Amino acid sequence: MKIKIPLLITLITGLIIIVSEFIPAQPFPKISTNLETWVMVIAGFAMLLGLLSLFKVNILKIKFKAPNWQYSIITIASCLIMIVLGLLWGTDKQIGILGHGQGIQNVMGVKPFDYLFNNLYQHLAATMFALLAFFIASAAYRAFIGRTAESRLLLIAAIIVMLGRTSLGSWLTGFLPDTSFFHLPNLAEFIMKYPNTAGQRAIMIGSGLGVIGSSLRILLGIERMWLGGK
Amino acid sequence: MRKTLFYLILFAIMSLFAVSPELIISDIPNDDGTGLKICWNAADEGVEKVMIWRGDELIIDSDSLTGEFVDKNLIVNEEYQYRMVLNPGNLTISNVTFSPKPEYFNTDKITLLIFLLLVSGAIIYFIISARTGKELYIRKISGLESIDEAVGRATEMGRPILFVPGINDIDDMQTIAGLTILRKVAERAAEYDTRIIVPVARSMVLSTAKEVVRTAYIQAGKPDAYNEDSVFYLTDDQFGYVSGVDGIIVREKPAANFLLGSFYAESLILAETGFSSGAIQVAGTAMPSQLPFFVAACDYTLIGEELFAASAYLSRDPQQLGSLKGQDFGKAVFVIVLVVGIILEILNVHILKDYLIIH
Amino acid sequence: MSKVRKPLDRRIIFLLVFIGVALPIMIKVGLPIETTENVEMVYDLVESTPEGSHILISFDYDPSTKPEIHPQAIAVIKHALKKKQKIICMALWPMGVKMCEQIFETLAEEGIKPVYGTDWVNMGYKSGGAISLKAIGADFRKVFTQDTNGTLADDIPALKSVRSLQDFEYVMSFSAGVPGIKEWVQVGHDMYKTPVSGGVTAVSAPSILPYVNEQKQLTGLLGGMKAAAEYEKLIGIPGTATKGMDAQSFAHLIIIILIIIGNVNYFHNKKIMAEEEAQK
Amino acid sequence: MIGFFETLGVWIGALMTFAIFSFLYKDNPFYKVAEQIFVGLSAGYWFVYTIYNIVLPNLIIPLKTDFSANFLLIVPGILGIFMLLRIIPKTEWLSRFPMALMIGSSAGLGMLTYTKSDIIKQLTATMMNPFDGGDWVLILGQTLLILGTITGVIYFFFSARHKGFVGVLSRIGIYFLMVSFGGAFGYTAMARISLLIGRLQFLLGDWLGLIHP
Repeated sequence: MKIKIPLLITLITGLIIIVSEFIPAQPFPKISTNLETWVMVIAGFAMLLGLLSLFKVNILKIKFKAPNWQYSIITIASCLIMIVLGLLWGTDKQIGILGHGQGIQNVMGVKPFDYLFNNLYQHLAATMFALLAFFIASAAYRAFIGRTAESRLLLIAAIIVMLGRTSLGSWLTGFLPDTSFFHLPNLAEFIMKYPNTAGQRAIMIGSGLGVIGSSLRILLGIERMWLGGK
Repeated sequence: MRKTLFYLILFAIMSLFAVSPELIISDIPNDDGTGLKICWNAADEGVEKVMIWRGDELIIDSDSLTGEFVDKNLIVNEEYQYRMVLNPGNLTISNVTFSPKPEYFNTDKITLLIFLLLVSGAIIYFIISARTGKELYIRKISGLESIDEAVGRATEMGRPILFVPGINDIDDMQTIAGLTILRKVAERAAEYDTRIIVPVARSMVLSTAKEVVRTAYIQAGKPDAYNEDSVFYLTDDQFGYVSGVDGIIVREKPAANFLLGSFYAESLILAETGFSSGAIQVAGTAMPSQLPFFVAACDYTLIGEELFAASAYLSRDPQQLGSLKGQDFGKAVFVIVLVVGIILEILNVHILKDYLIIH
Repeated sequence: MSKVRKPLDRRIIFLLVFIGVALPIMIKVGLPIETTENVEMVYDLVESTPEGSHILISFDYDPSTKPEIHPQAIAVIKHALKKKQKIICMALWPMGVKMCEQIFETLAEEGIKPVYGTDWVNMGYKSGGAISLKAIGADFRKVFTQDTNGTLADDIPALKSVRSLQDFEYVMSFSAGVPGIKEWVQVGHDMYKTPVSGGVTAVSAPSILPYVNEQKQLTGLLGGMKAAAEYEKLIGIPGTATKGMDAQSFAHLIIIILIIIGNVNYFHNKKIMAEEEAQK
Repeated sequence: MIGFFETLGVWIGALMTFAIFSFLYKDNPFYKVAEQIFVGLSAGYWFVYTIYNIVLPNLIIPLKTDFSANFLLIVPGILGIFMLLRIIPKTEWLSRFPMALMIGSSAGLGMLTYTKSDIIKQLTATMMNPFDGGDWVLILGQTLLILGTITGVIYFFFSARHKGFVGVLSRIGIYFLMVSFGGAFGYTAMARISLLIGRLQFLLGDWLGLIHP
């Protein structure tokens, strides 16, 4: 019961979506649209599940004093603060349980939830990925070596595209007429328009067929790993 | 589809001779039966405005003498009565009654259906034949031969092997492919008595990886050599995990690094630290944005699908083997149809391309 | 000690990059910016869309990729508002809703004040990725029952004649990953025939470019901050992207120089090590 | 008072930026604290927006306003609760039903969209006569596009030994893949730098006021 029925539901849901694509007459489109709105609501609950498991992992860390458990307190605290502020006074134009918190807005200029988002979260998220600019520079210096024919080709294409995609390129080959093939921005665009599209298209077809393969195995119940493997 | 084409051609000829004003209603093909196409032609002298009524509701009031309009949201199989009124003179032309019909198969999607059935059929056929033990050929994957070379070198230098199965959880296909290759690497490590280090970023991956390494040691006939904490959990966080693995590379100085699984932006730091430590590096992922770094910084890279092919090649699991062969069949169909199509295009024959576009 | 050159410490490289980016931001250099074909295709799509038509903008990114995509979205929205198009906003990423609010706040600061409810509306975030896209395409109001204020879809003047995706002139997806522009091409254009365009981070641009083809799966594509600067040039209003381009050029120069030095060092060391090996 | 909170906000932002940048020197407690705040805030944000944008408008409100028209919505509601029960090991099996719905529908849609958009449409887009372009650049480009796509797909062909003619074609294919990886690296470098530019525009502009927009 715990294995057979979920696999059956998977097959039926998949078939509804596939069949409704080929049969325009009602009731097929209506059924599949209803099914899709249901899946959207369930996906929303899956997000909430993600939050619960985050809580569970961190609470267990604190209970069993796992290494670095003190940091888990910060994770749970910042998460709870955000939830309480969001639900009580809402966000942007969204009303909360206690209304829009006009009093606080007059003091802080903006709702507390938005204040935390604008001044705390945004900077953390942006800086987290800005780190990569430094790492790409050090990786380019230490690990980006043209040892084989392939990696030399990769290097040359990378340098041309980097030059062509910034004002450097147009400045460096400014002496050439703007429409000439070897004017760096044009050469970079040529590389991205033809060889790159060809390479990416080959990868796309391979991965597209891969998705068909894995989806087929899931629908037919051959692939059961999502069942939790127990 | 042919019916509307016929009407349009007829329509074009008609307007040439401008014999007499005409109101033509046709069912919209491949719809759910709620749409009708209304074509009108009132190219007659002295006509300025055209008004078209559906029953007693005015739907078109325009001064362009010819044109077409799609009347939507009608009720299926309901009788609708259209009439066209020309001004000045209020001349009513051609009362036409028509009812929209739904279609039960969308002819525009034949190619999609054919290709889907072809590839799915091939995959199912190969999975069944793989299950019945039929020998399915897969070419040697260059990245895989490097495993023996890398482990051999690590043994010579008496240094450990590092294996990173990516940072995603067990539900990601790439992580599973990585763990399948871990079994072979662990087997070789057991045979050559070389220490293997497997830091993981997910608790589910931890339990599976421990299982894989343990069975690999048993397979190699050295169950007691299996060291429980060669597989350990670092952290879930992307950059925390990477700085942990960096620490291991600097401390333990492994002679061979295997980076096989799904990677995001942090793959950059791993590949770089590994490269500068002088180790042989074998990487593999299906994440297109990470492949440039691995190709540049590693000795061997399993590009995209090669990761899954390597896992099928090693595990000989009918499911993976069968679907790989089925997908190869899909690639063959793609290349053949493309080549035929291009040759036809060069000969200025557009049947195949137009067919594929419309349907 | 052998004459092998020890590589630069990582932190020196970090410092080099920091200076290479900070200086051009402070000192305005103003190197030339040339527009490319993909950006012009997006511009022409917005330019050729008639007044008062409905357009759908999907915010599928979050603060971590804001410097690249925010300027693209601001430039396109300024252009669409200038063309008096009705902008319906939605999001496939939870934080996309906030990105949309922030854009219209910055526009208000610059004196561009479209009327909420009639000129633009924010329908909020929906989960489920491609699956919800298929439902949105079939019946817009069944998925978006109300906007972020809580007003019901039927009472919003901007949504008067909108029932499904076919009622939009085009869809513009600003996307930093999955779900994003790929799902919009696959479901939005290939299933519902609505023109799709948009902007992506430069990381995902190469793998999305194959969709810009004669099948018009994508009508042009804005790739990264450079495309935002080009679009700002096309609409004649310089913004944060244009200001960043000088720093971009210098930083790229530094990376190219680092690659060249790295390679020279590598082959130099290899030659020396080979000689020392031969001497032993 | 609002002015005070604004400057306080900018200072908090600068503090957070330096806490993350400290990772460049080495992994340290400041970075770990900032990291955990980042994880906690984003989880909290997702919870609030999932409630306001999905659970309320698509489930609770329709059921509350006119129950008779939307009573079917009880099904996703219950399945949603089953999904949450995955957290408790004993009732984990209940979550397989909503999971089945999600995985089944995405598998079904995946087969359709990837076949149509990523295979058939790419096939017709590459099916052209390379020689009818305008100037030689277009002809060269279209020939490279066709050659690259075919040899690229052959490189990923695993059922034939890469020897002789097939070996040559797959060799050409790998070269095309390398050029597209080179292009991808160029674009990725640009993307990462733009993020740093955004950070420095904030630090030098909003915080230190050295640049005037």
